[in-house]
Amino acid sequence: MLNWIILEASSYAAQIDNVILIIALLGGFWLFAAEFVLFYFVAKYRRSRSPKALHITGYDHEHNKWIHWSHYAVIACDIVILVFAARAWYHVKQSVPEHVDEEIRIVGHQWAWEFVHPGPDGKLGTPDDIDVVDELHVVVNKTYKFHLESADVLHSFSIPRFRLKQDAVPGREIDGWFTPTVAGTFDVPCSQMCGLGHGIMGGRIFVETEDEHRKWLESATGKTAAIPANGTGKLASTQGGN
Amino acid sequence: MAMVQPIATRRSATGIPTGKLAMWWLLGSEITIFGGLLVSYIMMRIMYAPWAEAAAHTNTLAGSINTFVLLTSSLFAVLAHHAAEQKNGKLAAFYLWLTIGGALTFLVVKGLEWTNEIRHGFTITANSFWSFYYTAAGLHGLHVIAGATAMAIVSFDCLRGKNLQRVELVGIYWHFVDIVWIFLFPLLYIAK
Amino acid sequence: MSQAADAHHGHLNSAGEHGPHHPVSYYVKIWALLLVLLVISIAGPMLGNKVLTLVTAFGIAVVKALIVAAFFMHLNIEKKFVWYMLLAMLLAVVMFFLGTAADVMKYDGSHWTKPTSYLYTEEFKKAFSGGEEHEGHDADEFDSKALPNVPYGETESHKAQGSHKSEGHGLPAAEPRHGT
Amino acid sequence: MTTHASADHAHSADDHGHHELSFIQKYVFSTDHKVIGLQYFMTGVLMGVLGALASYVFRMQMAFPGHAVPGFGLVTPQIYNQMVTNHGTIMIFWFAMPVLIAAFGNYLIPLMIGCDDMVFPRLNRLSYQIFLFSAVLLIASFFVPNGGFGGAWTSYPPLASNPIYNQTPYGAPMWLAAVALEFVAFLLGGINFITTLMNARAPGMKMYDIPMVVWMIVIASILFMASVGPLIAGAAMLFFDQTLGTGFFDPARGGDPLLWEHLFWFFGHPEVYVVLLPAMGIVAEVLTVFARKKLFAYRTVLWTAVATGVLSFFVWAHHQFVAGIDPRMANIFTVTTLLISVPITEMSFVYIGTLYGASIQLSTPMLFAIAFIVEFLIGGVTGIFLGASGADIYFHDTYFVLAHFHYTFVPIAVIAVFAGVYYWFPKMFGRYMNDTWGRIHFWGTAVPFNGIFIPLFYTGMAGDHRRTFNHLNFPDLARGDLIFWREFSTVSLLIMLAFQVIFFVNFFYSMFRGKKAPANPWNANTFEWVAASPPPHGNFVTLPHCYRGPYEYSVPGHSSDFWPQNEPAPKT
Repeated sequence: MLNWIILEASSYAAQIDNVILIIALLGGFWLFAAEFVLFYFVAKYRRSRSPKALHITGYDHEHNKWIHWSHYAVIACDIVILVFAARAWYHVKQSVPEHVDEEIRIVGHQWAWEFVHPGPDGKLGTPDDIDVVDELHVVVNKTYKFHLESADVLHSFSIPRFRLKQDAVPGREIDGWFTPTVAGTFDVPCSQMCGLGHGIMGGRIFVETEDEHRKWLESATGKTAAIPANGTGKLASTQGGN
Repeated sequence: MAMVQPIATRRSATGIPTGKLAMWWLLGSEITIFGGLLVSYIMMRIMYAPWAEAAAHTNTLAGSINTFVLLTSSLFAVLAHHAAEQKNGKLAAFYLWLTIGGALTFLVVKGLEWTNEIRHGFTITANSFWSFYYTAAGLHGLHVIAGATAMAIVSFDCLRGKNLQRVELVGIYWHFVDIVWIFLFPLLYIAK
Repeated sequence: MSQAADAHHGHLNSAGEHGPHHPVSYYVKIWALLLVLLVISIAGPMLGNKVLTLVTAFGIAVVKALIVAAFFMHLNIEKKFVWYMLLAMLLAVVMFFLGTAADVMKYDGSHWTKPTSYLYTEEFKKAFSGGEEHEGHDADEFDSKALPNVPYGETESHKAQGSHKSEGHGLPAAEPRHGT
Repeated sequence: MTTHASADHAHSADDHGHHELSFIQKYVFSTDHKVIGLQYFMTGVLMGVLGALASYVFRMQMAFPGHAVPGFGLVTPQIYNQMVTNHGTIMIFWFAMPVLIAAFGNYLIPLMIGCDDMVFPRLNRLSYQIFLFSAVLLIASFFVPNGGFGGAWTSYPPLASNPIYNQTPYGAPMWLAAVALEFVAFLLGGINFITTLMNARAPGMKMYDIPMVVWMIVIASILFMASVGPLIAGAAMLFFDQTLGTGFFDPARGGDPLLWEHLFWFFGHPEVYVVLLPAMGIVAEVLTVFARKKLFAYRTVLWTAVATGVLSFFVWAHHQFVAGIDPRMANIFTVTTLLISVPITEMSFVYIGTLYGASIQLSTPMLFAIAFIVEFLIGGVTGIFLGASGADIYFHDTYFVLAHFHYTFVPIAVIAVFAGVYYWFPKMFGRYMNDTWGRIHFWGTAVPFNGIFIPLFYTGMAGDHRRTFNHLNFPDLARGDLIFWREFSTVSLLIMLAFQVIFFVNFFYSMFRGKKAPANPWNANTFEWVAASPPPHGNFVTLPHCYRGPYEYSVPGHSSDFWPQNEPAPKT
């Protein structure tokens, strides 16, 4: 639904947008239905047109059946919304795809993001890791698992184009994943109040093609990047990710 | 200015006297305050097993004495209410002052206990166990002081035989302070 | 039911008639019972058995609280409304516990972990087991400087079961505490 | 001074022995619930104006980033954070709660249950004095070195607990102390309201004869009392963190920032219902009087209010879906959040149902009451987006959230309050407020309000996130359409603020020179219209007896289309 305002750029962006669409449709229906009935009553029962009001207690079935039926329908809509929301939530937050191409570590600092790329060997925690401030370089259509931490206060790692948001809580390491589907550079704002520089704390994510990424790797590490041809290099040794 | 009591204070649609009803509601809100603090402490305490070593440095003897002192002062408070029921203002005031004595003993024992612990370096910023220890016991201590002052004020009215129903109200508040300590004692002192 | 019970007319408890007069000894007996329970709750944990400690210390605490509430606060003859109101407030606190425990009380959960809490626990043990060694020569003198203060964030995000080192930090970590 | 017991009916106001009180005793240290109600109202509205000025400042910065704000000067990040933080804090704690609960509660509860004052007049005065002190303390926190607290009204630690991070070593503890004092004031006030309704009802007033606004304010007080406890404990812990350097919320020392988030939002969500229910009550009163119609299904409204209150204790973590709580918990809270939308929907439908078969007179209070329902429905429906965990991943902390809660808070604290003021003004001051100026003020408030927040829904969906000092720092947000809608929203705010001047002029002018108003200007049923307007110190000449429910309008076969509660049933 939001594609026309902010283009989808990750694998699960469409699913989250669908949840928003369903809520918009169901909620919108009930909103306009209620508003219409309200304005209709206000117009129809103006004092000039109906000088005498009825005396309705509202306990008799004849009148409150309108309330009860619309009530049950609202509950039904809630259940539909719940199913879609829970599925999207499970897909994004509670599960990580089996095949993870690379892992990155993100540390939020007061007023900048620190991205630790796995470097040419594709494994995090090896000496060739590339630690960059406010610039995250990823390859399009690859699945990345991130480990999110904060070094001082609460921050929130958010990529609006991916529909991704996860608070970085100091003392915690939170895992999540994303798969960029559109090449380009997008904003990575911090969306949790973190002090004076909260407004200027904006990183950028560079979703590159294979060769652009290789060029960046070379410029970052100064050596020719020995990245396996098809980029499906051995799965990075995740350290006991659950 | 002599406060003329509005009629509202004398109505009791629910049958419970207004003063006691307000006291129950006050205790209801106090339950949530102490509840919030103790639940936070319990969660941390269960999570960090090593806090048991820190808790080992709490003085169980002092805690037990204080529990005994508060239980006894609760007895005096209920005897004061008992005397007030029989319209015996003087006896009620006497028991109230015994209760206040109990409160002061409690504070003295706590003062000694705390100075000893602080001297040993277990200050409020020593570690999170001690932060919770001083915050919880401190908040409880403030309530003990508030209860003692309330009882002192009520006891002066009692001597002149006025507002005897207030003895019961301040007694209920005092029993609540005792109950909070009944839960604080095992949480802070015994969970070693 | 809105009889204007006048609170000033001598004490009318909620049952409407004058409170049942218990002799003084009635309250002293309850007090004695509370003391016995207190002694048990102190003696119990000394036997060292974990379950016994829980039962005696906390079980008895609940019993004592109920005794004080019922007999000293005269809740046994109070209107039921007061019991329900106090219980509702207690349930609110329990509700808070249920919603919060999953996050605050655990070292890790679904897709998150608290590396700093693991470090804190280890440091705490060291700081305090060290404390035990002090036991020998001085009455548990505890050096409060050795308080466990584990700077987080730039720590290696390792967990108890194995870790990987990642060096090379672009940013100096902000000093997390009051300069301690 | 033992007062002799006397049967209530024979009691009359002059029995109070009216010795003339000096101005100080009558107004500053008065224990009369009406004076205390007006004191709360004036302090609340004054603080509301402060909050509105703060919103003017940062809305100008949002629309024209970097430019000096006329009448204020350049907005630096620190000032921006302070303004945003204290706009939220003031508008909720020092404008919405005092005006909705304390002002209307104090003024109306004794009058509407047929009593002469609150059960604890001096406790009532004490609660106002603590509230006034907390307001002064909050304002003082602006003028200390490094200025006021700037870490959002939710004051999440470690930002709020460590001066190294928030750079406001004095502002943060003062802010926290002011909020804690305000809680104490409302606890004392709450006990007063609850006990007064429970015990001091007029004889014959059974449970279902109590007017809805009284019910709602007392249910709100109970909700507040049951939910604020953990936050008061949390405030003590945070205060020690800030001043003594303890480590309750500092992960390096075993603490957990999420503990504060849970403590805060466990209070936070019942708090928004604490503010909503009195507004629903005011709208119920105004709706029934100007529709000349019985409230549709009184018991349904009452029990849905209670159900909303109870459920509000199970939903709080929908504020923290992406804040690092365990994802599995989010599913539970999604279910409970969608569940709580059910009673509120039913209550809204019942209010719309009240207008069926009515005879609506569109006077100013009625316009505001209907506008409340219209706007609150939008607020309610947009809440579903945020309550559903799937959609909240994207919407959390964006302007969509901000637009949602302004679509609930502004109808509550602004539109419903105006409905109440225009409705009860004749009772408070014995004079009408000018109706034509009232309508101009209505259209000048309701329409620009939508102009402010509909665009913010759009910018929120486009990715604008909250509390950002300058959106142009983010290339994706420097789009032309977003810049336009931010300016549009600010201009709508300026128009809305301008129209409020009409209200204040009308309010203070009519207080002294408005058209005189009789005791029952709107032909309403409830007890407050039995008393003279403005009611004297003891409220009623003879304390009324209650014979029927408050909403017996247009009863077939009755002489007139309203039947006051205190009129004995005619002997058939």
